[in-house]
Order: sequence, then structure tokens, then C-alpha cells
Amino acid sequence: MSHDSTPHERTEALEHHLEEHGHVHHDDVDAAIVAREMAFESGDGPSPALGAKIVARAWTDPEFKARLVDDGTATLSEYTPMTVPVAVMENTPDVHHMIVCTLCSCYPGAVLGDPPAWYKSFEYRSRVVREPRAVLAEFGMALGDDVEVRVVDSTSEQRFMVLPVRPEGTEGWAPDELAALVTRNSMIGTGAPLRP
Amino acid sequence: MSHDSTPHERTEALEHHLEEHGHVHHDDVDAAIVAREMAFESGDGPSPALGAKIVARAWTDPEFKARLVDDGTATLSEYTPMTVPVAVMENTPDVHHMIVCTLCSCYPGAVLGDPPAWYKSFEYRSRVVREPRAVLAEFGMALGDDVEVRVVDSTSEQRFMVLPVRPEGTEGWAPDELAALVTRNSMIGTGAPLRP
Amino acid sequence: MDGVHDLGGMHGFGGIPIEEDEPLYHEPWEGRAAAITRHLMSNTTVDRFRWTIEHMPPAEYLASRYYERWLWAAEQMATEQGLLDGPREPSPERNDDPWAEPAEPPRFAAGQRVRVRNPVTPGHTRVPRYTRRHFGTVVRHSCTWPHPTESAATGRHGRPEHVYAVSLDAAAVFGPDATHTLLIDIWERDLEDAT
Amino acid sequence: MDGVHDLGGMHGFGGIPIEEDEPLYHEPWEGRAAAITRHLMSNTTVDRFRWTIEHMPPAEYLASRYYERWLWAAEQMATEQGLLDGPREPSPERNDDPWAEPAEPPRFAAGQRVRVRNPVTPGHTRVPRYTRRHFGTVVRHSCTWPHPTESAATGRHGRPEHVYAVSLDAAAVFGPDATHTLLIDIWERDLEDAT
Repeated sequence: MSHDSTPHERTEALEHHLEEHGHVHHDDVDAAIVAREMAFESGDGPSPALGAKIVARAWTDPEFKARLVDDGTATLSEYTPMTVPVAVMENTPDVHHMIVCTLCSCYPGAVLGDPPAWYKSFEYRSRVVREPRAVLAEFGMALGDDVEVRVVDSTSEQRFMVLPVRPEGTEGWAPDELAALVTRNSMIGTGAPLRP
Repeated sequence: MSHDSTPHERTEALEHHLEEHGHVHHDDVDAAIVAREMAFESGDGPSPALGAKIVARAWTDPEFKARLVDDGTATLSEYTPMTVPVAVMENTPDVHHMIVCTLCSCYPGAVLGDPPAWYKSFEYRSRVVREPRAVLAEFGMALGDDVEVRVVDSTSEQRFMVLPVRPEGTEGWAPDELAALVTRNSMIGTGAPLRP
Repeated sequence: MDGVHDLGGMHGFGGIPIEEDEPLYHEPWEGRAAAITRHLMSNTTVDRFRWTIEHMPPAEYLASRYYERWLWAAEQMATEQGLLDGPREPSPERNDDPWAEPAEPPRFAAGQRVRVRNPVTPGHTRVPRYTRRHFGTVVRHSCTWPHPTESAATGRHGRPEHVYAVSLDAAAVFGPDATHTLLIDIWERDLEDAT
Repeated sequence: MDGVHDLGGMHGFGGIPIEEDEPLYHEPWEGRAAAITRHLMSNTTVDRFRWTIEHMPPAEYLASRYYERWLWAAEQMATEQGLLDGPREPSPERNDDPWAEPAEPPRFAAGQRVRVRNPVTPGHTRVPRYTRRHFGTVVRHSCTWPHPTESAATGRHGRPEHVYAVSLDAAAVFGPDATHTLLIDIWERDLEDAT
């Protein structure tokens, strides 16, 4: 696979060679892609919607929230298979977590599905550990000076997910109404949940 | 100057714009290039030959060598105008210096003229401070384990030049015969002077 | 491996490229390259996959789109696993379980002052340069997992080791303007006591 | 500025590209770009020229040939100095002499144990990342010269400061296999006493 051909051509060549020797099969590749996209769109499998459902339950079920924060891997495995450890970082009015992987793109994919492009970008990976508030501003978010910002770098195999603060004015809301307020960014730390 | 044009086209465009407003003149640019190449080829001005002449004198004139090592800038200014400080690092059978500029390409140009491409390469700049002996091997040079290698990184405005060890078997040689043994690499630290 | 992939704290990169409702894959080949890469990863470890990407020529890495890095590594791994020459020889059953129990109890405890070591290696390391040699405090025991340097070198998980969540003052790392806290996961062997 | 130009100790680069009897310039445009750049530098400082190069987009920097970096900076400086719009306004006489006497006597002495500080800044710094926060010994007073961060920011030399030759054990920086010594020049403000 020479490098002057396009990524499309290189992928085709690679798939062809692998298929020729029976290592992969065209249909399996198709199926894998469709499964991943279906899970993402439907919200059953790994997707922001699954994450939102879990956050909403944590907001309304203190016992579940305690287990979630104490042992994310075990608690999350009730919803989705855990191939690597996952920790849930609880935000409070005084502490705001932001997740990054400066070395590559580690992300809580088992829960949230594939990461957004910006999460994998050199801009985010290089700047958030050094100037988190400047990065937050680019996401249109500002925190009070009294809020402690904790930037979590996914340097081991463990992935991280943020449990955002429940928005005010949502007393008595049902979980699925609450889930609608939970944005993907709020589970990474680059945004707050929507306000009612 | 858009970046999809070649460096040649961009240089032409830049020169044209500058000339148009009287900031540079075609002939001055030509003259500057010729002067630099002449100095380099002839060995009068900044060039490896000038460096070799200075090394040869140091090998044969202890008083000069002492001044050279003690205050390179003042002593070298007898040969060539000093626009920045220059220090001369004396090699001995026990201590071998290697010069680099990991941040850009600082080099004792007032004495040796423009640096070789390898000196400015990312390969040399990244590796010599970490694995000098491996780099030396690629230049075909091996040092005894008992020799202390000192890698000098030109991190201030001061430039550095190596005073290599005088080859054995050159007793009684005249300076210009000695100068013929002094290679450019031996004045940077990536080679030894030629043997008689 | 201290390569250009180790981006934490680097200057020179611009605004965050935020895309509204972006697709999972921006072009069809991305999905296919990702699926193929995941298949190839099953014959080795994710650590070796990452280490392979780290060997991308620096300029190529920094000019690449995300899945171009996966594609580059997939080509390397397919070659390395001999899958481009002929049918696969049956590889022995894997028994390198990353969830197994570590051999030793944890050496460090929550609240302990520790220091991040400086594991310079051409091999794979998960200790980013910006954290090296800094003092921190163990926040808690994070998890246990095989050490990445071995997993990358051998393509198999070694015996799991303890991993600790360590907090660093960002001011010590990035200067007085940095008022936040950094939380990093560090394997036991990459930490030393600093009480 | 901690950019990709700060290459000391980085992995990922291959064999040294040694050329036998190479020409001064590999293509005519290189000589012209160099001459033009030297002319533009006379209106500012070499520090600002270097800092300008450091702003090259990282992938472009690492894919560039040497004089392409000069060309990139020359374009920036010509624009910045307003030389592309019209004739030059007479700029005031320069009196920023880098050879002037520093204001203070040296603070550090040969043999003194010192520590390299960690001057993280988007501005121009000459303290390579691999040296940061390491302990060393002052070998001698190197020279006096204006500090590069100001010279780059203002385009004029500030008042000269003392610069010291400091030796570091490479083993502390790059691990036990490194048995050599590193000699670096560090401005007084970028050093702290560590006796």
C-alpha cells in the first residue's frame, strides 16, 4: 500500500488483500459498521442517549448514583458490556471535571459510543490540560472562579465519564424528561446539561 | 502568498513585492548570495577552511589556544567579525564535545559559514542530546567507553565550536599542513580530524 | 516513546474544531478502516495498536485525520501478522486475561505523596511528558491492568498491576496561570514514594 | 512556546541525513529567501524571527525543508513590518545594543548547584522542555545577552542579562542508558539556586 494513493484506495487494497486470504469478509465489515451506527442512532447500544439515561437515573436514584461513582465498571456493566474499566466522575457546584486523552483518543465508548471528532483533535488534546477554562469558553461555557476544574487525562486503560450537576428547576421530573437535558458534552465536561 | 504555490514561486512573489516598494533590490540579493558563496569556497571568510586554520594555529600556539578557550569571542574576532558570542570547547583524549541546537539551528557561522543540512535536521536535533554515541556511529565514529561525551545545546545566543584533539604523528607539521587534517565535522564533534 | 503524539500541554494548535451533529464516519472508508482495524486488534493488544500509531512519521501523524492513523496502523499490523501473504496459521489460544488478579497488594495508599517517574523508552509508555518527575497525591486506587509497555512489546497482556489516580497541581506543570488540578492514572511501577 | 520545534530528546526521527559535499543552497530560491530573510531580520531581532518560525503549523513545520521555514517567517515578518503595502516609513534609530553591560552582577557562581525553572509561556523561550526542572551545576559564566522572551516579543533587545553554562547528567533526563553529560546555556532568570 503505497502512500500516494488516497485513504479510500488504501482501505480498499487492504480489505481486498485480507479478504483474499480469508482474514476478513466483506459482509462482516458491513455488518460491523451497521451495528455500530444502529446502536448510536437508536440509543440502545453505546451512544450519548444511553449515557443520558444513566445520568438521569443517577440524578433520581441516590443508591444507584453512589454505586456508579464508587465502582463505575461494575455498575455500568448492568447497561453495557465493559471491555475496559470505566470511572464516573461526579461534578458538584464546586468541582467540574473535564475528560481528555492527551496520548491518543481514549473515551468511554462502551457507554457513549464513538467520540466526537473534536475530542480526538490535536487542539483539544494539547490545550485542555494546560488551559481548560479557555477551552471551555470555546464551547460557550464559563465557570465561576471559585469552581475547581479537574482535568482527567485517560492515561491508563480506564476510561472516564462525567456525571454532570442536575439542572435547577427540574424537581419532580421523570427520568426520561431529565435524560433529554443531558448533552454528550456534559458527560465529557465541555458543556453543562440543558436548562429546563 | 498562498501556500499551494511552490517555495520558488513564493520567494519570487515576496521579492517582487518587497522590491516594488523599494525594500530590497534584486542586485543586492544577488550580491549577498555571491559574497556568501565566495567566502565559503575561498576559505577567507566564514568557512570550514577558516575554522581549520584557527584549529591548526591553536594546535601549534599554546598561548593562542589558551586565549581561544578562555574567551572565544574576543580571540576569534581577530579572524572574523563577531555578531554573537562564540565559545570554543576543547576536546581532550578523555572528553569529547558535540554541538547541537535542538530548538533551531544555531551554529558558529561567523567562523565555519552556513551549517550542513544534517546539523539542521530534525533527526540530529532530536537524537544527539539523548543518544550521542548512536549518532556518532552513523558518522562512522566510535569513542572508548572511558571517554566522557558532552553534548552542548546552543540554547542561548552563544554559539559553540569544537577544538578537536591534534592527531598523533603530526609532530613538526606546519600549521597549513595541520589545517588540511581538520574536517568540518571535527569542529562540530561528529568526527575526528583526519589521520596523517 | 516520546513522540509528537504526546500532545499534553503543547502550544501551536488552534481553536477546537467543534462540528455540529457530525456523522459517525465522515467518509465510507473510515468505517471500513475502523472495522478492519478492530478485527486486526483482536490478534494483538490495543497497546501495540497505539504504539504502532506512535511510529507514524511525525509530519504525517500531525497532518493526518483520525482514521488515517488507524489505517496506517492497520496496514502495519496486517503485515506484521503475516495476513497479507497467505491464510492465517492457527494461532495458539490466548490466555492473557487483563482482568486477572495482580500478584501483589497495592504499594501506595490514598493521600500518599508520590512522584511520577521518568520512564524514557523507545517502547510504549502511558506516562505523558508533561507529568514526568512531578510530585502528586494519590487520590485513590484506580484499577488493575497489565502494564502497557509489555502489552505493546509482546502483543499479549502481562500480569495486571495496580493503577493509581494521582492529582497534580497544574501550576507546577504549566505555570502560575494554571489554577486547575490534573488527574492522571499511573501504573505502580511508574510511581515512586515521595513522603 | 512549547511547540514541535522543541525537538531535544524526541523519538520518532530516523537516521541522520548525511550528504557528502552538499551545496550551500540546494535550489536557487533558497539563497534568495535566505538573503531576503536576513534583510528583514535587520528590522527586528533574531529572537522574533525564531519565535515566528515556531508559529508555523506543526505538521507544516515537520514536513518542511530548512529554508522553507525561513521563507514562511520572511512572509510573516514582511507583512508585520508593513513592507508589502508601501514604502517603508523611516523607523527610529535603534539603540538596543545586545553587547551592553548588564545591570546587575552575576547571581550564580561556578560549581553552584542550580535548578532549571519551568518557564511555560506562549511566548519565546530558550529553555528546552527536556531540561526543565532538572538539577545541574554551573560550569561557568557563559556570556551576557538580552533575554530572548523580551527580544522576541518586542523586536528589540532588552538590557543584557547573565547566561550560565550548566551541566546536567543525561541519565536524570533520558534514563540510565544515557551516560553522557549535557551542557546548556541558561539565562539567570530561568535558573534558581538549589544548594
